Amino acid sequence: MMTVATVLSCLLPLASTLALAFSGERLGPRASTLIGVGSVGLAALATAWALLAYSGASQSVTLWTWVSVGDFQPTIGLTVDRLSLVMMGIITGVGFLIHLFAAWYMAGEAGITRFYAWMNLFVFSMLILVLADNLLLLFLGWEGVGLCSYGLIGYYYQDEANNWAAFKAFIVTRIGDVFLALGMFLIFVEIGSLDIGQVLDQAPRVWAEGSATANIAALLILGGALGKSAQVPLHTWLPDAMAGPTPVSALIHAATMVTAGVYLIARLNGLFLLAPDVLLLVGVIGAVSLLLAGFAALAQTDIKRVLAYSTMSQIGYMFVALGVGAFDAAIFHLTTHAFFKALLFLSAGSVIISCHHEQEMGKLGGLWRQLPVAYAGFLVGGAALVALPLVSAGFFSKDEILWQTMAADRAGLLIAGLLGAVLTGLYTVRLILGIFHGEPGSHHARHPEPGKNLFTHHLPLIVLAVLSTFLGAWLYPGLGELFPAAPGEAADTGHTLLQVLATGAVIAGLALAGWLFLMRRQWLHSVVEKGAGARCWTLLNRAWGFDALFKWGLVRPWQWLVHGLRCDFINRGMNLLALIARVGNAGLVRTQNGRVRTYACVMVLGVTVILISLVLTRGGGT
Amino acid sequence: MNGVPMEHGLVLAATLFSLGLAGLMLRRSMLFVLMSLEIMLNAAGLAFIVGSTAWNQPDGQAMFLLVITLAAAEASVGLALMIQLYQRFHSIKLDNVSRMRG
Amino acid sequence: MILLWLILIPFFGGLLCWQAERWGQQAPRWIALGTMLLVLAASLVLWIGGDFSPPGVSESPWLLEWRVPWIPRFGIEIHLAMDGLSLILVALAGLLGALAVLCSWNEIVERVGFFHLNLLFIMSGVVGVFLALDLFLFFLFWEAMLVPMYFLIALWGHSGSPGQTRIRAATRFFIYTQASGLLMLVAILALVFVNYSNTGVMTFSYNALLNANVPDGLAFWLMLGFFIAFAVKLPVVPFHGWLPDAHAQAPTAGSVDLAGILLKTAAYGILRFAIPLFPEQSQAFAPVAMTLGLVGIFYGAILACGQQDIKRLIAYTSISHMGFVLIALYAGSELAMQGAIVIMVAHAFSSAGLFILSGQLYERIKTRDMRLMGGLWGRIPTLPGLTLFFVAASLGMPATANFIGEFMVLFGTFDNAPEVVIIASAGLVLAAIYSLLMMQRVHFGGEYSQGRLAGPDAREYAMMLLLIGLTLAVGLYPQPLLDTTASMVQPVVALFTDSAGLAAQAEEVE
Amino acid sequence: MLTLTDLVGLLPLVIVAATAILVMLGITWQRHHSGTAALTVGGLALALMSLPLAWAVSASPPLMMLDGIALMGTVLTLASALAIAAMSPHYLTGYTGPQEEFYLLLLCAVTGALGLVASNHMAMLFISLELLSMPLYGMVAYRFRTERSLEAGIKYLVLSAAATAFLLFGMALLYARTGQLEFGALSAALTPALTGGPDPWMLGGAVLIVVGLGFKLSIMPFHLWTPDVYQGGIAPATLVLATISKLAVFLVLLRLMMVVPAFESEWLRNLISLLAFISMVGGNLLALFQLNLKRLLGYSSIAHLGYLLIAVVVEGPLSVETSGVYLFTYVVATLGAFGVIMHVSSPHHGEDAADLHHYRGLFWRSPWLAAVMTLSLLSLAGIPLTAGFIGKFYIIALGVADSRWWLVGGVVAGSAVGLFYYLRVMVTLYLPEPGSQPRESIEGRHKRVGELTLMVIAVLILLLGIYPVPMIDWMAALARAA
Amino acid sequence: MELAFYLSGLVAVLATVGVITGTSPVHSVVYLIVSLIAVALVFFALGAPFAGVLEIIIYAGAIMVLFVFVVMMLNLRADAERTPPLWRQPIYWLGPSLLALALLAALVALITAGDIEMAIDGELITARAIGLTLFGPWLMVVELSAILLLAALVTASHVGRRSDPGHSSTPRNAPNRGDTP
Repeated sequence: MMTVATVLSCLLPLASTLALAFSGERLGPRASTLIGVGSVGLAALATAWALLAYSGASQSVTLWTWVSVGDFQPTIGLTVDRLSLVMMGIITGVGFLIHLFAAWYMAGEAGITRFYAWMNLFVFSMLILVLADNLLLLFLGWEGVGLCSYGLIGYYYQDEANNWAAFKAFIVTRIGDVFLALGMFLIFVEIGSLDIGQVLDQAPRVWAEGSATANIAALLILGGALGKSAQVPLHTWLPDAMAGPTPVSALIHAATMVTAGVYLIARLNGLFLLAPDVLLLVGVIGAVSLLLAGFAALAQTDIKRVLAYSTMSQIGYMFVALGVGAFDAAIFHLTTHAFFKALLFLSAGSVIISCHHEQEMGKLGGLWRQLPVAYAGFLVGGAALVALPLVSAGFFSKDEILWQTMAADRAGLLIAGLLGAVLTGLYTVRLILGIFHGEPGSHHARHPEPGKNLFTHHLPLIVLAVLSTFLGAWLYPGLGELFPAAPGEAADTGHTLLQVLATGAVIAGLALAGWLFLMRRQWLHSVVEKGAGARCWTLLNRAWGFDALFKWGLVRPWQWLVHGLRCDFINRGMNLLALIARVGNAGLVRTQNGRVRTYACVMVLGVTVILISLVLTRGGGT
Repeated sequence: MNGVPMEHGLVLAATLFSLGLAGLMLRRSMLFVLMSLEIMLNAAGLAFIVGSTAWNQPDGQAMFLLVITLAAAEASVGLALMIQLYQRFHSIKLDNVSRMRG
Repeated sequence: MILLWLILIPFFGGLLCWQAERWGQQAPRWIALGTMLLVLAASLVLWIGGDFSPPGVSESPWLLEWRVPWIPRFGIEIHLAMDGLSLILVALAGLLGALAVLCSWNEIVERVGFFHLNLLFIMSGVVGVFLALDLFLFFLFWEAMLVPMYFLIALWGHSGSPGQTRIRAATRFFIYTQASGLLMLVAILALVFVNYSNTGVMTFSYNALLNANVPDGLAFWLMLGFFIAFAVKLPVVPFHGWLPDAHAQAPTAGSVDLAGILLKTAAYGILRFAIPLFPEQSQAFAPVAMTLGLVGIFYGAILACGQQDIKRLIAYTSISHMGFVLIALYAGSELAMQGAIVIMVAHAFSSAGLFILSGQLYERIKTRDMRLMGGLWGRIPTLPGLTLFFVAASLGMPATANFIGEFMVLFGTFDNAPEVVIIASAGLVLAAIYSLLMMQRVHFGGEYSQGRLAGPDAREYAMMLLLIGLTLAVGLYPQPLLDTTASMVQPVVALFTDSAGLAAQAEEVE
Repeated sequence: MLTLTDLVGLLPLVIVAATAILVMLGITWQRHHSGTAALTVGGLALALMSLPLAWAVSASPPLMMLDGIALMGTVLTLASALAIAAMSPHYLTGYTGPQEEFYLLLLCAVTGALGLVASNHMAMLFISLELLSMPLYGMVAYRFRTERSLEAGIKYLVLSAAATAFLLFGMALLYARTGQLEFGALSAALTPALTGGPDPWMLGGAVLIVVGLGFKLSIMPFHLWTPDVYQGGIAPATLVLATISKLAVFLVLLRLMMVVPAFESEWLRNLISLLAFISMVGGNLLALFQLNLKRLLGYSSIAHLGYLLIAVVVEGPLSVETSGVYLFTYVVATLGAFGVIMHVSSPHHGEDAADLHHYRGLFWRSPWLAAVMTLSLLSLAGIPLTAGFIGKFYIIALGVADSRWWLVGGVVAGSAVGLFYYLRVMVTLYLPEPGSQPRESIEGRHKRVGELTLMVIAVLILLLGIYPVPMIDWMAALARAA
Repeated sequence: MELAFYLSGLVAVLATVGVITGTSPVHSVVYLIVSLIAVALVFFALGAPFAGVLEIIIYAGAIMVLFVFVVMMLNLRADAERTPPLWRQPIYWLGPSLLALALLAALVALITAGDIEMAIDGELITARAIGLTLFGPWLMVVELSAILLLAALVTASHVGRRSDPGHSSTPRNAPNRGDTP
């Protein structure tokens, strides 16, 4: 039963994708929307069915053997366990809400069919990613979501910048994917299987804990996770990816795809436990990312970019959790984050559409009256984001992370987490104030056209808002038994202290924000305007200049290389032979000057040379 | 040893041959070129005679006869061509016929 | 006998096409299409009916075999034989031949009969190459297929370019292959004579020469002779100069055949001849070959990024893809070698798709210069989406055949040569870069000019759907393909690895 | 002394010579073009038919050797002459001067060639060679009112005479050294100290003979006359030059290398290897950008003779077989190529149609002519399924069997370069746009005979490429008889 | 004997030098005749009188008369050949001369280095012996040389034609470049 439901929930989006893709443009926008949203809705229902049918044990279904050559026998097979069910729930559930919202958001856009085709293909790929029972199939989903992300970021293809953003997203994540692929090669060669269950089974037998190979394998897989999950240093694509339609940002670049890295590491936890150093590195990278993105979010003016950096930052928290071995906590935060970040993005989308595609904070403002639903969404989502104690979903998950960090004795990570909480408060408040309070910055902001459709506009926001409160946290089933014991599972000392600390950090952040953005607004402006402050602002706005680093370190050299080689110098080298022939021809043709005397001379010359060489070599006699 | 060493005869022939060759290469008048060819053929004939007399054998002299035959034939054809050359260009310079090249 | 007919059908079909021009423009097209489909059908029937399980000790490794003496003076025979690999490639030739006919349906309007004569003669030659087991016969077909290809490029090359260029491209193609082919002939002859002096039997038979006992020093040179001939056709980087020109100037059908089948003859040659005839030398040569493969992957990719002409871009990507094939062939593992076969098939589909699409694009906007494109997504229905599919295939998106091929190669090679795989994997990123660059330049961005263009008609759409279907089918379930070729690949790998073992033993003894 | 048996053995030669006399008498009696041509063809055919008879008696006339090589040369010569004689009438129809002399000269040249291939004595060699060359002066300069024809005639005469002088001097040196003129006796038998091969003196003589013959074969560096004479001479004369003259001289060189002790020296072989190498590379290089088809074929003949010299360099029966096969294929291809040139040029009174642009789009005007030309060019280029490939195969096989890697490399490089111009010509035939105005053609029997001959040649090229066994077997048998 | 040989040889060489350096055709022809006669004397000295006689009759006589005849017929001037500027520049004659010298040197080196010690004692070879050779085993050669002469005759008569018999010399449709106007 459950497997049927699972397969069904995979096939529904795929079928709709195929239907949409091959319909050409015969389907009108209405039919496309219906198919696109409906199929994901049905998939969500199927997922629900699967959840209901779930018996507690993981189940596998092997559709067919993909390739079978010697030991190499990856299958097309799905495995359903609690983790994949949680992920499926997020993908189809949140996905459906976002699809629904998109029906409002995208109304009137050209190429709706294409939009839903991509979106549903994405849902399908993401489902495959979380359900795959072997790494190769996982890789299929992994690459598939990347491609869909590419297609959707570049959805507004007329604008060159969007295309380049999509391009960048694809290439940067592809770099990560190569590491993942190499990791797969290594695992296959060492363990002899790609089946995730077998790999986790065999790995401790093949590798000693902390052995070099295990470290390398974990490191390579981490590389893949970094790319997809936009962690330092492969994070630069995410802010640019906001070029896509907002539902895309909500679904792909906030709720699901970017958390695939977290899922991957959680899924392969056994492997990472064999490589403690790498696991620590995961945490460190998470901490660095969360701080770096937190700071960067402070200095963004585009609301979607703020949210993008906040996503990076939140995923940083998840990585920190992974890094201390608290896989459950990471997935918990992944879940709640999916809810509240989707809510935030959708609310932002509501604002953006209402204000005629205006997404510059400076040009918005004072909208809280006109856009109450969006405002509410932002408030609830923001609360969850800053982890407002007790009422928000974010509080529970983030608290879990910080607690595990503390329990694992990673003081550095803990401090980073707390500092991050302060930063979160800061930029969240700045965001909400910037959009909904103060003076409207433009004509569009003064006369918004708020979304009124109850079903497609309000409903998703409301549902997500509900899920972003503590209710959402309750919904999380807990995956503790699936993972090795987290460090904080047994002990409980200091948890309360930590909660106080965390709450303090949140409140400090909010207070600081209130003080800064409400009281000292003018001062802030003047600081940022010029001098060191301006430079700081620029640095943060450009997210610490990673883009420039990539540009001068990789892109430009590549372009020089391409430009330098454009003439195909090796081919030119081979053309040298042709040149020699040409020269030879020219030289020889010159002797062919039509004069009898010359001909005679050449002939005699030939004879003479031959005879003289005869005299010289044979001594003219014996 | 009495008599002329064979080498001397051959050297004489070679000298005449080279002179003919030099004429062939130097001169641009067809008449002179034809005469140079006669000299060369004659030199070859001389060499045959030298060989023939040295070995005391008639074959070389018979060869000489053939050479003379050829020389006559060649001279007649060559001169005929030269006449055509003259009729066309009113000159017997061989450089006239160097249109084909390359 | 059916093997002979596989060669003769396109041959006579070609002659018929030539004469059929009198009956109208359409007649040669239908005849050519029918002929190709006949070849395809015949090979499919053989495939379905064939037994591809590994043969027993005493059984013949061939599915079908046909031999008659030809030139007894040198022990030359007309010896045709088919095993799984040849079957696959013959079927591929039939398929792409049919596609080539279809894709030039509207493109070629002048001298239709003669065009199809050449097209079918190419097929005849290619099928001959895949079936010939006598080395002389193999060489004969190897060279014979050049002439019609030459005409195809030189006479129906793109009229957009000045006449001289396409002739130069065709000539260059011909000279490269012919010169290298002669090296192969020299190597073949040397092999035959060595065998003759050892056994006193003059023969060009593949089976006999497999056991020729060639002195080591000489064997290396002979192996090189074979390798260079195949390297030129594959193409391997220093010898690739003919490919971009030939592709860029050829008519669509020519490009399809060139990329789809002609390049495969080289890989086939390495697999069938170069490695089995000289396993030890090939083993010794493997690092060099792999390095060349790596160079090809990167060089092709880098140059592909620098092209303005869409067909040149695709041509350079072929170089890059064939780099993987080369690595795989010398990796010495069954997985990699099977992967190479899958890449060959996959590349046939994807590059054929891209070439056909760029041909269709050319029919619509009359240019192949990507600077004059841009924003076509909005101007042509469906076509860009199809392009995107093939672009995805070309960059090795999972679920496409290309992915399976490349990853099998990488998986298979990693054990023996991890460093090669690590470097080659970077090629995956480069593949993404050049593939998407093409997409960006052609279909995305601002519209270069205005006006809506016609979408694909039923014929074009059907071709694309067929290719997409095949790419996905092989990508998702390549097993039938792999099972067919397994019995051919395994002995080759065994030879290759055995010789490695022998060499290692010899070193130990020393 | 000549016996009756000897005369039977020499029947082909006798018949051809007799035909020549008949033709001469015919001319003095009454000029009649078609009649003369028919007589010539008939005589040549008769000579060809008399071959089995001649071969059967196993005669050995003095100064001659009727062995496999001679038979090979006789057949090839007569067959080429037959083809030329069959194709010439159509060409000569357009000539305004006396036409009949051409046949007379042709027959004389054939007589010379027949003598040459059978010669076993320096006197025979010399006189036959001159008998072959002398009519050629006249044939090349046949249309002497055309500047180029005259120029070609003069150049050929002057340079050929110089080469003859070299040849003679070489013979004289050998004669002076040994006192013999018979091939087999040309050794330093009288001086036992010199048993280790020929001494420099003899080598010098041998070199001069090779030079004299090399000139006729247009081996580099004695090749310079070739393109000019090929271009200027009337097409049938060029054809004689390219086929009969080349093959007869080559075969005699082959015999010299095989049977004359004075030539048995590694030094000489190395020298010829070197000449072969520079010929095959240089000839092809020279032809690279040539736009005149006859010149181009002239250059290409330099290269082909370079290839062929490998057969001279290598010893053994395979080399004779190779020579036979290669000569056969080369001659057939050359006949085809020049045949088309003759056919296209035929009704014209001035220059031959040799510029490449004359042939532009030939395929779309007269597909069969273009097909013959294509086949001939492919054959010359040595592409499989044509006769030329079999020849090239043999040459490479020979080089490989003897481990002459440098020469094999030269063949490969030369072929690669050669392709460039063959292909260029070939594709020109198919280009759509017509070049210069197509020439009007004179209909008639002559034309049909010419076309028929061309068809036979084309079929032969293909047939020999696809099923060369009869030719190979025959040549192998001849090689055993050599 | 020897003296005659060397003397006449010297004369022959000098006369030949005269031929190739002469400027007047007639003078050169005469020089050539002198040279040929000197060679004939050499023949006599070597003991080949038959050859010597033939040399004088056929070579110096018949062939050279032909030359003289043509020279006269064409009325070739002495200055026709003279092109003083060229003669003064050594590059025009130095190369060929050196080449000829080098060839001579090579030939001489080959000939003199031979260890064959043969002298010509001047014993007569009779015309009879030669005739026996020619009409014995060499019969075929003689026949062929007859045909050779025939070919030469036909060639010369064809090429030596002065005007076109009967036909117009320039066909209408031919490009004029190649033909006699």
